[in-house]
Amino acid sequence: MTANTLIHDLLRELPRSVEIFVPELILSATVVCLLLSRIVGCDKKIPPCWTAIIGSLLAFMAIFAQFMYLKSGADAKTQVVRSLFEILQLSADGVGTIGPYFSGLLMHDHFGTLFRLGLLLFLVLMITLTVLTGIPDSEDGPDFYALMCGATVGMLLAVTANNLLMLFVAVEMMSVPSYVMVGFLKGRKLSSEAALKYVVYGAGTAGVMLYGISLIAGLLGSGSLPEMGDRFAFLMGKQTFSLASGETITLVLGIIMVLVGLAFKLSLVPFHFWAPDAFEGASAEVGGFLSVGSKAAVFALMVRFVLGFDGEVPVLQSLSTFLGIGLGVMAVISMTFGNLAAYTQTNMKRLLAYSTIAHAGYMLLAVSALLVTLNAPSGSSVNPSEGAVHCVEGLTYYLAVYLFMNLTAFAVVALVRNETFSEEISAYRGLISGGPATKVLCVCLAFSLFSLVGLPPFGGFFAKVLIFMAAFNAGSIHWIMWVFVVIAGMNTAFSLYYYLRVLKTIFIDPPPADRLPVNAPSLAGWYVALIALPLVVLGMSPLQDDLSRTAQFVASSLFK
Amino acid sequence: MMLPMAATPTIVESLAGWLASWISSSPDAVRFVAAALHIGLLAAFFGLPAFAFIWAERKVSARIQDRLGPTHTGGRFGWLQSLADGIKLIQKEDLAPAAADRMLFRVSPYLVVIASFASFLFMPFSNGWVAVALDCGLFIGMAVLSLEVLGVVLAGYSSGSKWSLFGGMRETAQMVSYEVPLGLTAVIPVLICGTMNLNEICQMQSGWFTNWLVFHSPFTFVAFFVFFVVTLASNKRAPFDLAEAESELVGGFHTEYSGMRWSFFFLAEYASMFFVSGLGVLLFLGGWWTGIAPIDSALSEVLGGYPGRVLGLLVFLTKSSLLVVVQIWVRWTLPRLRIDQVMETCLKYLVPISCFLFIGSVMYPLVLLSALGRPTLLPVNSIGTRVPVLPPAAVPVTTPHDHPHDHSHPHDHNHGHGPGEHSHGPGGHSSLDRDPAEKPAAREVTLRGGR
Amino acid sequence: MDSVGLNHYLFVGAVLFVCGIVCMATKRNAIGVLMGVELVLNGANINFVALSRYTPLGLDGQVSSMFVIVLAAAEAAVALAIALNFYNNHLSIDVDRADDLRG
Amino acid sequence: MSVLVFAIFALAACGGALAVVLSQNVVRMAFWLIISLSSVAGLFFLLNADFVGATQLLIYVGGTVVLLIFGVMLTAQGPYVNLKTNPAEVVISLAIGGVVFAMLVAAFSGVNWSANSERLTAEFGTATLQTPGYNQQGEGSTVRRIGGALSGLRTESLRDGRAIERPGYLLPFEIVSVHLLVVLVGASYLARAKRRSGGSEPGAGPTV
Repeated sequence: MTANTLIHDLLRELPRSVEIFVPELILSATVVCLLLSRIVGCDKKIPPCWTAIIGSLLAFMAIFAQFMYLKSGADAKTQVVRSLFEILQLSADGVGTIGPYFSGLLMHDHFGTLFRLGLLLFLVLMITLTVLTGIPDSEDGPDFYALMCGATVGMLLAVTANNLLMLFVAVEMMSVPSYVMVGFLKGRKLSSEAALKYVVYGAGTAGVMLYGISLIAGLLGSGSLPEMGDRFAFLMGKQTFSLASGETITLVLGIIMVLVGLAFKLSLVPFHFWAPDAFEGASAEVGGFLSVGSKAAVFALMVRFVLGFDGEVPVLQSLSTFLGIGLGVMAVISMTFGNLAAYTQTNMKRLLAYSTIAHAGYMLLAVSALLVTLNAPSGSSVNPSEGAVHCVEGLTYYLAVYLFMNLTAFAVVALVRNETFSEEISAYRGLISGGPATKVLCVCLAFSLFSLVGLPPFGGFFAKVLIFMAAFNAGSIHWIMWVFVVIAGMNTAFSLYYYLRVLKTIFIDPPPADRLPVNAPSLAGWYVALIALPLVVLGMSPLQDDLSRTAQFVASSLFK
Repeated sequence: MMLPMAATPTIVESLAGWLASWISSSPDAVRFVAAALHIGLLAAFFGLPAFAFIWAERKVSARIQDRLGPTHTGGRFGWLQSLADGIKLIQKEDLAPAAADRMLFRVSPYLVVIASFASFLFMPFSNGWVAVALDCGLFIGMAVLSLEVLGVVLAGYSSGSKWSLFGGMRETAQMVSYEVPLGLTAVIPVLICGTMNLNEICQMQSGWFTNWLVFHSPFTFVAFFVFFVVTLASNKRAPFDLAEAESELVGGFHTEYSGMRWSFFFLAEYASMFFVSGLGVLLFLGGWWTGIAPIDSALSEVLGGYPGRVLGLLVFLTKSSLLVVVQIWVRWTLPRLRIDQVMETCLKYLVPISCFLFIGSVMYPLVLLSALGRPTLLPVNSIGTRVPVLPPAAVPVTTPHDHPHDHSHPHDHNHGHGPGEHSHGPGGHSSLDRDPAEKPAAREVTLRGGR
Repeated sequence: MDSVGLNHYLFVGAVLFVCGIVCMATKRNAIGVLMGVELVLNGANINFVALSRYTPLGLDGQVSSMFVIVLAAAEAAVALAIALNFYNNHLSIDVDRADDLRG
Repeated sequence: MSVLVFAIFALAACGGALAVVLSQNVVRMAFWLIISLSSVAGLFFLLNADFVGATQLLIYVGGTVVLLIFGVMLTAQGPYVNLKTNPAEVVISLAIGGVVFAMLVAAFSGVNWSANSERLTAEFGTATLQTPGYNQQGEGSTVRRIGGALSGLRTESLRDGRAIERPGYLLPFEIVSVHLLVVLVGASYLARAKRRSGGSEPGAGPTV
């Protein structure tokens, strides 16, 4: 073994890894460009938002090409996509073959690529929104977009992480910039308070998560996620699952600690307390960014983490049922708490924050069902891998719809704030009486809220149905899943009330006498209409079928 | 490539060997005694420079200001002045202000002294004469030295005086900022030598003085001076002594201290001056080598190299002391900067300059290599021919010859791989210049994890 | 105690971890809470390095702990900047006095 | 001998951590934190992790803690900030902490680490660091390996001449630098005063 062979090995693997990693690299380059442009002084000529938009669009195109390459297997139907392949020189060796890259630290597969695609699309939409609302002024623009791109790189790493170390690095990379983003309105008391709470508790739970990682990695002798199940099963040998054995209890403690860290990012009860404060203190744009981006990334990470314990050994089956039920309990508590607490809110952002807590609960139900189904004992009525595919499919679909519905809601809040200078629900009274663009905002907000409730013609309905179906099927393995589904269904009915209350304020209540008619800029109306359109489309068009098939395709690739 | 140094025993080991021939006891006990002796030796090295340099500071400052300085104590040059001062300071009452946080107030001078003393553990005084020989010697030496700031800050804070607090704050800001260019310039020799072991770095500068790293390239030449300036600042020496700044802050962080505790701060300061000067000498100025090849090579042969090492010790001490004298000279010549100027010097000038030097000294050998075919302007020396050494692998490495010193290793290393190879001790270094034809049969990097 | 083994190191790590948790729970001062976080991270780091010595985790443990040290420094820098910003707005860093956001 | 050294460092680390919890004064907490973290560095040296120990001293003790103390100084109103905590809260959190501690100790003392290590090594291969740290020849040994791992090369990960699945850490090493850049931008954004348009040139640096 000489140095030459080692370097040779490294160089043989590196080009493929870099090719897959191109979108992240583009984002990193965007960060550097943003900062350099300020040093050179051309941020006066080229506003930072343009640099950010161009960078994120390029990254989006790169990941789009990768995704299409994976999906179509290099023979895309449209000329545009094919020429995109050619420009980016995508090769079957690089993006075409799924598998770990960067020496096993990251994983390239359909699941991760779809999530990266969604996250980058979200970034593009988010930056456009900030341009419309003008929340970072031209002076602070480079900082804001650098933070946003930096956090997005962390999210992209999170959805591809394949190693416990990368899990921690990714969570840190997406959290630390978002702490600053929450406190971005640094002159405001509320903003700095929100940031302080977020950073203090966030750092604490990150520490707990790290301790859990050290326990797991030490016990299993490796940080590789897909190996965890094999190694644990090997260690346990013929033993059954019992909390009396040192190995089991160490592993369970470790897993719980890791899940604490992830649950904090997902604002699940009882780690939710930061969310309402952070969302209220931060600007609505940042709230939207956190509520969608970091949630999607952490859910992907959680799926990868729990899939590490995939295996057909009894001890793993008991372990994942145990974890699945634990997460299920957490899910129903979260959705119930979120919906109940949202009743009394008078601030729009705070209401949406509690609504995110509830929605995190719904999505966690899918993960819980996944765990229960995944290692179903042989002889049960459900085919484990088929059931698990449905769970992941539901989660993916839900997140895709959630992206649009939450983004619409937060965008409307931000745009209305620019006109009425208030985020209280009372300020929305009679908003429908405003100008044409304002009317569009109101209607789109109504769409988004209906979709959040899960009313039939909208995308949110199908998302909920997919998840509830998956959880219902899991019920045949353990009866408690049925209880969870019932509670979740009741929650959906509860939640109708507070969403409708907002809509009543907008559409029925008379506008306050001392307020001039609200005239949002027409560009804002177009933008919101654009992002609310998918909610309708995903509810009642062939695209709904397309997305669900894509989600299924992606999910099934996880279990090959 | 064999390193010439690797087998040289450290002082503790030679001491232990020497002791073992006198007393018959368990090896552990012998090592313990040897270590204790060594600590005593180090303490002497730690304390003596302080006394010498305090005296030197007085004499030099006096000469610069056209005075005589101490003349009476201990004879003609007043060379016992420091000792007299020390005795006086010991007798003084140990005061603590009423507003002080007593515990921290008392402890912080010790923190400073401990940090300063601990950094001497990693400094080789001559070839192999180092208390703890580590591969990351430079790194850890700087790490330990940077702990000094904690004592200063706590001293400033616990005194319960705003002047002290100001001094402590300034010191923190200054130290934390100057750590960056310090690290960047100190890493340049590491890059060139491919090791962080101070002993090895110095060993590579043997031969004529043109081999000293300061003459290695234009970039290292400048880097030495940047390094020197930065060490002035990180030692809070004038013109960067804002933490004391007696014209503004009375005495800065040590305003409230008196007696022994006060003198501890000075002991530590002068010892650190010696340490950073020694670091500069080791990194850039050829360490313990005289710079005249025949003398070194002649002396390193006889009597097991002991005369050579003793000479090396003397050379090292002389070089370092000269640098300390330059520090003193600078102090009494240049006016103090303002705090904002100090920060500006660091962040606006020294950091970019050291980044530039860092990049430059990376590019320089590459450019020369493509232009001249060799990585240095001067005739190829030990540094120029050096190749990166990879870590000892846990499995047999394939090098054409066996190593002369094959130290014990827990691994079983009998399984070779591929024909035409012969295994040897895993302590060997596999290096880049080995014949690539000898590499084992093609190996697939198997990375599992795909589902 | 015949000789030092892995469990002894893990014990020290657990002590640091628990002290950090308790510190985070009881301290009112934001910087005090951050000190608790540092203790927790160090508890994890002791685990990593000890495991790298005694288990097949090997070098991975040491490399992980290095990354942790670096990331913790970054996190502390941001936390401190936020705490200072909070102080500038509220003239206090008492976490319990951060109660403008309620509900 | 090594037991004695371990005992000293372990006691200092644990004692420091306990003192952090128990002391009521932020600056004293910082002092005890220094003691604790430096002793942790000592434990790292005992574990032959010389490079990690040095990093701990340089970045943690010399950087992070200094930063924390700096924060204490900038935010302290009185000379010494005393924290009074509600006794009931302290008791409750101590009880919870005690339970967690008991669980952790029970968990990992129930694990047969050495047997597990041997079995895992036999099954999956190893990267165990068996070489001594600073040995009789006076060589610390982890620097080059860590350097190699950070640049993506893993030399100790070879079993029977074949590379086993041990990650090189090129990616995190590079990507953390992006993270540090972003964090630096964020922290400096929060720290700097808002520039007034048309105002005078920003003040010449910080005035302490």
